[in-house]
Amino acid sequence: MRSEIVIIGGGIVGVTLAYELAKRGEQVTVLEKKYIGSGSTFRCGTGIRQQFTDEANIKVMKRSVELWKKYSEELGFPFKQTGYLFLLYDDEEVKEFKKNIKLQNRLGVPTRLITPEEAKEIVPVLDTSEVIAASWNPTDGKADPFFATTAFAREAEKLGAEILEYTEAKDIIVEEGEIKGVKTNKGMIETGIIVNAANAWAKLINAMAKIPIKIPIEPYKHQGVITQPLKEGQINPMVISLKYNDAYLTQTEHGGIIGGVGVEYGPTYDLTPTYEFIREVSKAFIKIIPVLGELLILRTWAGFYAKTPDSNPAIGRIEEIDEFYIAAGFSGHGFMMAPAVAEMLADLITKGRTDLPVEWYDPYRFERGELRETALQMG
Amino acid sequence: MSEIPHYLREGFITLEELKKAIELPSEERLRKRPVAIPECPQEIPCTPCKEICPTNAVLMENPNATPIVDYEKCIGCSLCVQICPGLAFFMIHYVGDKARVTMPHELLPVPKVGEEVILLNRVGEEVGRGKVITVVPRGKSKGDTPIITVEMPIELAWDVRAVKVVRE
Amino acid sequence: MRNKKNIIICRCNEVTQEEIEALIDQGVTDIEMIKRLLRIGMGPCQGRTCLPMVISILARKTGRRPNEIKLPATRIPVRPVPAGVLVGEMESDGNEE
Amino acid sequence: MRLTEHPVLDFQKKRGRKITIYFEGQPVEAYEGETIVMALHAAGIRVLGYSVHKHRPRGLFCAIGKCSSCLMTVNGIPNVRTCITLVEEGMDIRMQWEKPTLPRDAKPPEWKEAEKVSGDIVIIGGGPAGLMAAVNAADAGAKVILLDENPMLGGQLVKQTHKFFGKREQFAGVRGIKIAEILEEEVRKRENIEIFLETSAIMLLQDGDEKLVVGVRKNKELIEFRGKAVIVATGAMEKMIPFEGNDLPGVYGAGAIQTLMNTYGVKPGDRVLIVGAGNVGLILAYQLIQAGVEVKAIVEAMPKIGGYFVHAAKVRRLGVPILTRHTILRAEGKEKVERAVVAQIDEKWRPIPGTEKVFDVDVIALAVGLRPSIELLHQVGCQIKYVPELGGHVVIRDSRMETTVKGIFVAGDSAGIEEATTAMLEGKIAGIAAALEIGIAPPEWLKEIEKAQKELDEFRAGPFGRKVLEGIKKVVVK
Repeated sequence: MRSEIVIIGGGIVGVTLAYELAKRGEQVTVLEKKYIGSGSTFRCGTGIRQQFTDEANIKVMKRSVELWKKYSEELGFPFKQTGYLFLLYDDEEVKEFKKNIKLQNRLGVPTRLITPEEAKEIVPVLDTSEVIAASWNPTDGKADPFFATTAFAREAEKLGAEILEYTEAKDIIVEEGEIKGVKTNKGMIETGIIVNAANAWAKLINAMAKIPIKIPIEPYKHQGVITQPLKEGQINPMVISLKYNDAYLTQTEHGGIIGGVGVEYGPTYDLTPTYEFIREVSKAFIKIIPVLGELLILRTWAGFYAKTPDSNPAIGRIEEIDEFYIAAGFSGHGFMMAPAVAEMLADLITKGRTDLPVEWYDPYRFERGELRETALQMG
Repeated sequence: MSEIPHYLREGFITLEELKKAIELPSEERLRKRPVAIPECPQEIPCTPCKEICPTNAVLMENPNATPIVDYEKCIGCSLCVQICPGLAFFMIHYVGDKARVTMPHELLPVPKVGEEVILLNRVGEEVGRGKVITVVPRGKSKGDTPIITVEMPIELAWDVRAVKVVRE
Repeated sequence: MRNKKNIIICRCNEVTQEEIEALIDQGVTDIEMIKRLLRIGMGPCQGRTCLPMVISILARKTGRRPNEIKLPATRIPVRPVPAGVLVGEMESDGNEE
Repeated sequence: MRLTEHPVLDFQKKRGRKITIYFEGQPVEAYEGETIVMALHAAGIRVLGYSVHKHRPRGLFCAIGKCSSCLMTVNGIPNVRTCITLVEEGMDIRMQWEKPTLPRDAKPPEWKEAEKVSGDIVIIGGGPAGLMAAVNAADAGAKVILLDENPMLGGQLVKQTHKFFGKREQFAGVRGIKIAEILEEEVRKRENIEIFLETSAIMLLQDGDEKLVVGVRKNKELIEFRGKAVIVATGAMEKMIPFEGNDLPGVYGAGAIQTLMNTYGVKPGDRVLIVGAGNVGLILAYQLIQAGVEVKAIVEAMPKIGGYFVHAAKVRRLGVPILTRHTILRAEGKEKVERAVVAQIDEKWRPIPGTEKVFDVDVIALAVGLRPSIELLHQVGCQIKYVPELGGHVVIRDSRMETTVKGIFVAGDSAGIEEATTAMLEGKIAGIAAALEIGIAPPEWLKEIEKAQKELDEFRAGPFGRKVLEGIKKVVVK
């Protein structure tokens, strides 16, 4: 078979990109070695935030939120702007966040510093006894990774995209610097354009194409947890505590409390959930909301943060191979960024340019030793 | 489908099926003294009847074989009735125009000697009345199962396998 | 003869046989997708009651053998535990003042 | 209603102190040592709450803390599994109508390190397999840790009032409840066996060279058990089948009914229909009659009785019909079971119109088979395989019961549904094999393994064992 563009990786980035490309009239095929979303997307923490600390990420996330809103309405999946609430415990933290808020405000993100009392109004079950302030942006939000991904995939297919599940890229055929096709477990697909959207497995795809530059993306195990369902609406925003092990938590559509902490292992492809995590996440949850101690933990699971040295993804074209693109290494932000990344990359592929600050994510920056300011890696 | 024996479709064994499974004792033998009758036509891994028999009257080639009683060796001691986990052993003794059937009884109340009880056949139908003539209570039974001997008309001997105790 | 709307397969999330079969008829035959779409096996019983029934419905409707359907992963904890117990909280009656 | 007399069991002696608990504010009599659900059931309370979306009434189902049917709010704490939570004086028990809300305030948590217990071999499950594994591993020289989530040892044996089959040295002719007592005594008299009851294993992990079993005692305390080997003997779970109204209170698993009447002396109902004529269904029918409950019928979808004929004969002669080639169509009733509708089925398992029969019953007992509880084994990464002859998904293992994860052994129903007798033999093999593998047992113990293997072969030589052997062939490597 033949396809103009082949996207390797059927996670949120792969399917939103397929959707954007299909909308632009491109003929595109997505290869997914298991089922869509199975890699990291369905394992993510569901949060979508604009509270970053650098201009590029704030701009990209602002656009992403606009797109999340637009597409959730158009395609009919749940996305809610329930806000992100960063709990702050000392003056140092407050000072840092004030600086961030200023930047965010300048770029049109309405974050503000609020009092512990105001925080408790937003989430009444919070223990604010140690909290001195909170950074609150009501326009941040969350979406259901499962319904979002399947909605984008279905819509992409309607527009003519092919999504091949249980189809694994085994090799990439490059002749004289030109892409000829992808070998899969189900046969050969001829193509001239490949997008590496394999995130945690991106380095394997890069190796298949023998790209001549170093793009350090390594898989790190991160875990998530969910509790028994509670009546909806009790913990609406994503609540974050950097003090308590970078914990994040929120309530899902189904009523369970979902979240995680910064317990990280890697680089590794092992996804065994750990005892350490389940204890650390319980500790953090109870510190933030003591009554969560009574809640039953139903499940934990693990997924990958595909990390780069500066926690910013590598997005762009690899010049030496005609035509090879990469959008990987999201370091835990793939889900939230996906719609903006898809738009940015679709424009890049079809028009050769984009209005979004793609240069920030330049895949050559590692080779050149020009790391970015480390992105705030957080749920 | 036709290979399924009737007793596995219905959950009880007919006299004809029983006769195919074991040879029944002669009338002469039935009159001599009580004799053990196993109603155990299916191969299951079970051997207590063979192990407990004081005269090695219960024959079993291997632990899964069905028990065959050597009626000449059987002394009518009732230990097999007491121990059998499947409650599948009975004893029959013809005395005059009556038959005495010994059977396990793991229900409450346990009848008393001399008490009149309702006789039940293999499908629980009431087929007559009989008189309890001996009771081995649970405490004295080698298998923790009370056993009772009930006297009844001789023609019911091969039908009755349980009793119902009715008290006002 | 049977009203499949009234046959509960997953008690925790109240999923009926009708809903499962309708989804399979739509072409969703991956147990992982069925699980996520209907939230089967994601309740407090952790799939103990429903998953075997889902596997057999799926096998029957797709003509697959049950051993071709991969059992979804078993995650820790294998039975629900209060978060407070996991941190080694002291024995207490919980939230009573 | 509570049972006062029983042909085999004595409840008067077993019952604890009489106390009062409160259901929706109304006092309910209870006895210390029984679970909340048992006390409620004895008082005639069948409906424990309502489902959150469709508001269907919810009642007891598994009675062993595995399904989610009995969740209630106890002393203000939502989603308590009332089937495994013991009553306490003055307990406030409430039905749940919707997903619970969080209370506003809670005590700040107090941190405590988990209790740590180490041994050579950790055995999970104190049923026939686990107990025999413990006794043999201990005799072979190992320091054994034995945990079970129930308040008593014996597993399902404690509910089995019938006598066991097999050879007399394997306890044939002895009642299950008695076997439990004998094995418990054996375990308790060995000083190198440490017992943890009411302790659930919530995860099984590799921890360096050791295995870590994380346990929770009484749903309150975290305990870390470490050993060089682990034997998983977690038994089985009852299967559920789809039919209309299958979630109506009064549709109970056979095991739940046995727990009600044989463990706690609570009458499950007055009139029962049993689904399934395997050994569990047949034995249950007999036990119900012993408890003074009327059994209206046993329905069985197969064309023949699946259990032992002798068990069938026992209930037939007491007047219980067994309807082969019949299935349950629906459970009817407003808040709880009032009727059961069954029908004959054709060769393609389709109900034949016009053959419906209605039984006025207040309990429908499901005895449609068991499946191995493999959660811990699956979670730790043992290879599994679907083997219908063994009841569903089981782990791959070798002839000494070691799984594909070195140092993790399996025995009993969790290795494949069979009998208590085979569970005991497998337990013995696993116990010794584990002690040999970690270098504690002297090599002459091998002979004991061989002996137990021979006994297993003998037990499985009949028509019933043949099916199991077919299954075992598919999962035993080497």
